[in-house]
Amino acid sequence: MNDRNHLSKVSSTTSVNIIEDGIVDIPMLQLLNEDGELLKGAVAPELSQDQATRILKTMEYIRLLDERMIAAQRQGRISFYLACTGEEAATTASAAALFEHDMIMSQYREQAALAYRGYTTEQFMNQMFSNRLDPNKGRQMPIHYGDKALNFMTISSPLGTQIPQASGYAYGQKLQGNDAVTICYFGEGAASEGDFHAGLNMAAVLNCPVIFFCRNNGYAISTPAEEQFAGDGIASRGIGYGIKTIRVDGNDALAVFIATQQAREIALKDKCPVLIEAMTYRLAAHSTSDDPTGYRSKEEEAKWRLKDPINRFKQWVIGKGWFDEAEHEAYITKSREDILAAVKTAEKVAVCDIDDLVNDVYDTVPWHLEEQLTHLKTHIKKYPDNYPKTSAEVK
Amino acid sequence: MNDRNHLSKVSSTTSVNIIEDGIVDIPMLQLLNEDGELLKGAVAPELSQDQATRILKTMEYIRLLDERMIAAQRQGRISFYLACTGEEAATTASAAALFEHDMIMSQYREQAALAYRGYTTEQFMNQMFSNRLDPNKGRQMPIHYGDKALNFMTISSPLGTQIPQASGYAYGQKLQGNDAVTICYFGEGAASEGDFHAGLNMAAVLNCPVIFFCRNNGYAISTPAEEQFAGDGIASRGIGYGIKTIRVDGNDALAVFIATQQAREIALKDKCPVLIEAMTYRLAAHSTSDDPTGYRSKEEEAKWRLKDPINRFKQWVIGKGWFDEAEHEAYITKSREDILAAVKTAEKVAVCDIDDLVNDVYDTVPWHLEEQLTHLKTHIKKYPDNYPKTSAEVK
Amino acid sequence: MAKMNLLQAINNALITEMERNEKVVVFGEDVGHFGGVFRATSNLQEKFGKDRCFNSPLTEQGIIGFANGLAAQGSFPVAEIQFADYIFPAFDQIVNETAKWRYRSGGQFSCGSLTIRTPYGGGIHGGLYHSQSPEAYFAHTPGLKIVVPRNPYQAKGLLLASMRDDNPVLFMEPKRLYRAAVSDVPEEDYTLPLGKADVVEEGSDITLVAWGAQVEVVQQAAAMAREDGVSCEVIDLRSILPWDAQRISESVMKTGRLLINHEAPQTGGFASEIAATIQDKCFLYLEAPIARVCGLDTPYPLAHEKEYMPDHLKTYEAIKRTMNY
Amino acid sequence: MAKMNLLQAINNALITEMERNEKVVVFGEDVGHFGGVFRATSNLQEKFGKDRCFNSPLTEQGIIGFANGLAAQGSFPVAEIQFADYIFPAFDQIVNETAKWRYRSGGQFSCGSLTIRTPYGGGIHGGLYHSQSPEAYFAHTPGLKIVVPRNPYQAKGLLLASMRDDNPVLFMEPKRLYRAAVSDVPEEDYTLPLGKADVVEEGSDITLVAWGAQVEVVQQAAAMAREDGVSCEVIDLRSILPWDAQRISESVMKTGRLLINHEAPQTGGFASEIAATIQDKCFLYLEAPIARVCGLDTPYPLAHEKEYMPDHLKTYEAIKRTMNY
Ligand SMILES: Cc1ncc(C[n+]2csc(CCOP(=O)(O)OP(=O)(O)O)c2C)c(N)n1
Ligand SMILES: Cc1ncc(C[n+]2csc(CCOP(=O)(O)OP(=O)(O)O)c2C)c(N)n1
Ligand SMILES: [Mg+2]
Ligand SMILES: [Mg+2]
Repeated sequence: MNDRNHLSKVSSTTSVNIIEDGIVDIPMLQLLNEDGELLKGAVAPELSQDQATRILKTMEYIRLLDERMIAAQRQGRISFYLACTGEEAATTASAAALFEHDMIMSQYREQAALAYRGYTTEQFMNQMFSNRLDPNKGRQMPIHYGDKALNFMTISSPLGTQIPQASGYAYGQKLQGNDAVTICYFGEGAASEGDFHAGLNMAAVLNCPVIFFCRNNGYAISTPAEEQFAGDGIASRGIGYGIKTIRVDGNDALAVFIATQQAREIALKDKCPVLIEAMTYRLAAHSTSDDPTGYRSKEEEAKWRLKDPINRFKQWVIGKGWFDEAEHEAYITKSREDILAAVKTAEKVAVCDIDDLVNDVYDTVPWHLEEQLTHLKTHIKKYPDNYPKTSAEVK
Repeated sequence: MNDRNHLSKVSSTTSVNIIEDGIVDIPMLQLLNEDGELLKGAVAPELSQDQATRILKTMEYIRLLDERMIAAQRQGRISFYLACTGEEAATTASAAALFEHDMIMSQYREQAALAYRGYTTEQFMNQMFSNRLDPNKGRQMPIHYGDKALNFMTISSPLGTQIPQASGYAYGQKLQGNDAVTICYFGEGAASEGDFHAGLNMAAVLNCPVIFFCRNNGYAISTPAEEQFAGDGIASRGIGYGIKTIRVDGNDALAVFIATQQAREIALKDKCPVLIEAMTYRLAAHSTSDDPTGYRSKEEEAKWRLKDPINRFKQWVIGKGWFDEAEHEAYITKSREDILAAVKTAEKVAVCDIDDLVNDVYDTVPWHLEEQLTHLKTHIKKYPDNYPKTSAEVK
Repeated sequence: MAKMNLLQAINNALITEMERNEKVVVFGEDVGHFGGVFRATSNLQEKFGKDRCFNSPLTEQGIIGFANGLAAQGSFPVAEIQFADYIFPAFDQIVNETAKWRYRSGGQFSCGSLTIRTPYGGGIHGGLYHSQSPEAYFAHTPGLKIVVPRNPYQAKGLLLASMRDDNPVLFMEPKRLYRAAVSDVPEEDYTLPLGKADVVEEGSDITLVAWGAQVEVVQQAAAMAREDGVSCEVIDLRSILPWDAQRISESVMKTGRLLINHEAPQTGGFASEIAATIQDKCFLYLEAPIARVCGLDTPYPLAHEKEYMPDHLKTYEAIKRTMNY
Repeated sequence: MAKMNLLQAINNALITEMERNEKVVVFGEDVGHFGGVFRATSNLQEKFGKDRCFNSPLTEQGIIGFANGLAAQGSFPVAEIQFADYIFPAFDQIVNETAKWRYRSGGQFSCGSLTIRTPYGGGIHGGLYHSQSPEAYFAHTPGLKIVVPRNPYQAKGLLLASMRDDNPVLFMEPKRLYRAAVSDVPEEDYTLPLGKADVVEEGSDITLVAWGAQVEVVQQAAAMAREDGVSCEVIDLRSILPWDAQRISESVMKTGRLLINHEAPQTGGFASEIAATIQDKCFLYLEAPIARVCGLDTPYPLAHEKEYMPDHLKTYEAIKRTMNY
């Protein structure tokens, strides 16, 4: 047994040295100014035209999707929606910096990452309309996407739970020698959960190749960041866990891209976690159930609207000469049509079979669920009008 | 509604700035060298002779108590014990820096703080023998002390739970205008629990006058600190919460005293939490159920034995001319006799009445517990030999 | 008297108690300035200041841990958990701490002044994580009280009683009634007893027991059964822990039949406790097996929510089966 | 065959599976080098390396969160919770995550490969926090399996089955038998079925159901009753979820009487589910009320542990009451 000495690295002093907040400056990485021009001294990451335009299109697509789905919710076509307006760069550019075989574990406001991976409009709609084509079999509320083929873990509502899970997932990847990392997205609100503490500490101690990506968008529903924590954002916590940390302007796609790319490299090479705090703003309402006028001013929102991440990146892409106005217009028009069409298609698709009410609780259906299902079918047969979604199939 | 800007204090940079562990140096406050001499440049706190000798005596008393109770456990007289050998200065001197009306919420290895408050040998024994004089009514395992009159919250085994509780307790003290703080003790192991994160963050955001006192003694049962966290101890976490933090040599009673005194002043004046990390070493086995030879070397222990906190402080007290050898000897002899006598007395005291099996579940005994108790009494009457502790009273 | 919905009745009870007892402190996620995501705590911060009504950081274990300490200190915390589905991170603080505090300290300290409010239940298209009814998880925990109101009048009286009761109370609010249930509520102070069931309709053939939003479901079924000439005694249990076994027994001794309805999955649900106790207390009176009409033993679904729920039709059918046994 | 105590049988099962399946990863507080506070994981780190058997930081919610992710990734985590009393910080991860993972993802992902091991139960002078039997808290959770062995032979076979079963299993180990129970255990690989009860003694007058360490308590009572001429059928439930209602029903249809014994408090304990189900399935066969012999509805005490426990004498008395009903 080697002798251990938990004091070996500690220096000493004879004066009462109070360590205060603000002792470390954690600056925010920013490459583009608000007009999309490269800042003095900034070096743009290597980004191909293809990647850049894919990032841009994904952001524009998602903004459109968000708008259309909020409208669909208002029309009563879906029960719930949650937009990521203002945060498109943070999620799109970080996803772009990953490899396809990296696992994404998200909170719920990262639809852009999923879209970047190639989730189709039809797939989005099937989930949101809880129809039989939804891979979740219509069991979860709208926006709780998940797709095994795309390495995007199914979203679950309880906040923060994915954080220690991501550490475990990454540990498994490492153990099996996969050249892959896990990225774990969460909000600055969720970072108050005990699971955050557990997840980051375990990842640090157990050397898990996981990227903790915090979207600090200033709010957790109505609760402003200043009522969420008293330290210097989420980045300052990295120090306490001994986790390498990068703070980045979340509205600057270029900065997010390079930060995530480097984080990925470090995570894989050093077999360790990296924490990224992306500073952004939730321009959207928390969800369609929320009304932000109850807790923040229009002026505040307006200020942030000026920092629009899409426009900023677009200007840069234009500056690179990679932007084709006509192609772009066509893409947007086509996407709008696709979305409208997909809504109409998806809402007509029936829900899953009644058997799917009891499938997947276990690997196979146990006796008591068989009993309950049989009983239920008999009942539905008796009152077909009261169970219109399923009565047809149990006739 | 005031506009908020969670970025207002954040600077920016164009280069990928990775914040790494070790970026902050958190030195450890130390006033006495290992021979009990004041270090060069060190200023001793104002400590009266009375206080100093009370600290010293408490430490010696506790070491004695620990030895005797470990022996009592070996003899099968009590079922369990847990010593604080090596950590006496951390708990005694911190308790000495408080006021009597400050609340103490401890983990379980802080018997010295309780002794300093005036808990008597008889009281210790009644708890450990689970007899009817135990204020907990014999319901908890040995060492789970609690005393309302001494403002010492009853200990509970689940680790870390007292941390957010202490924040809440302190909030209540503040709200009611009491000029008091709460001190919350815990180990570096317990600091991995989610409750630690919740408790510190809430205290910081809600401005609670609470002192978080971490005993970093290098081990959580068999798990060394290096497998518990990867950062710079527990102190480095203070930064992330925006909590003022002091690291102190836990084996230096003078340093612990002044750190706690200052922490108390800050907590009261600024209405805020303060984190203290006391660097020490668990010389004892984790508990009487543990055998450390399975996970650490005798050599390692020997090194720490040289840093004995009692001897160090004693030398200083001697240096002050405050030490009276004869008085001291008498105190130790008397204490030893007291302990032996108290063991003999306490083990003869009967357990609580059978009614106390159902009392205190609620404020009054509800119908179903009345029913269960009646039933139980009838049963005991039938089989008196099998319930020797209670059969006499239900005759 | 004023017409109030369930949310308004709760808000009214909170105001009443905060005025009466200045040690009452209300907090939870978004409960401060915004007044809670359901607005149950509207205007409290404005009226009583930020010290007594505030947002907490997003941590349920922290909220209850903090509340436990505050209660032990002598304040009267009313902690909100935004949805009952999110109460589980606080399970340890509730089950190991809140509930056992008085007992383990021999009555020296307690969390008796604590009230935990949380919206629960389905029927709102909430899927797995906005629909659960976790009362049975807590009902296995000596030291807790669990209370569920069925309408605004009950809500105010029971919540006031809960805040004043010297035991920790988990107060579960049927959220699908928040705005749907409207009734006359006295503006003055009043309390309703904890631990006592409430006979909502008297009857002689079968006893139907439910709580919260399911009481009206069971009443609907009772009305259908009445058409068939079956007289149902409908009882709102109101308190899940400790529960009023006496009142239920008396009823079953009269009717000879018992049906229990709840939203939570059947296995290990609180209906099992009622059935186990009543088959023991009323063995010789029972003319048919005690029926349970509950949620299925699955996570709470979305597309098949209607099929999952123990609705009036399933209850009606079970009444018939029990009558014809 | 080798004589093993319960701990050795568990250790043996872990070694067997870690050799067979290199994706098995064992971790928890102190389980690494030290081999766990009860030494159930002795030598595993030595044999299989630090990557596959390691200490975790002291955080139960982290242990299970981590294990969930690891299971979803395709590894086979065996997570230890040091005492069942300390499983509650992980309650959210187990109840909201582990149990619902497969369902919510439509079967795309699952935690089927996860096994959670934890020592539970009283009779060791452990007081409130080293004695609890929390099986009923989990039994209300669709998606979980819960397994409890009664002796070393059962332990090895059931643990191997649990680790191989494609569902998350909570494996609860009766710690007062860890060293006390010794039996012959095959050294080779074998499994025992999950979800199936085990008839320990056949009988014709009354069915006695228990699990874990209480099985032998019930057997003691059965022996006493036999002296009185009462023939008891003793059944070890083994799996609490899903449980073998069929086997219990068959037995009760034969004996006409049922008694269930468990250590956990009576209210909301798993005996209530068994009683509720069996009174329904066997209504016409029952000659007496189903009896529950359980812990009292208090936190687990220390000085009065003997009085609290559902021991053989209380069981014997309840058998007599049931027979003489
Ligand atoms: C455990 C848990 N508690 C509460 C909630 C309710 N809730 C949903 S979103 C939310 C705010 C989350 O804020 P943040 O993490 O900052 O993410 P953002 O919405 O800003 O993207 C809350 C409180 C939940 N889903 N889970
Ligand atoms: C929630 C919880 N998990 C596990 C345990 C078992 N346990 C008791 S003490 C201990 C180690 C604590 O270490 P630390 O906090 O460093 O305190 P120390 O013993 O070193 O004083 C453990 C794991 C517990 N009591 N509570
Ligand atoms: Mg946010
Ligand atoms: Mg320690």
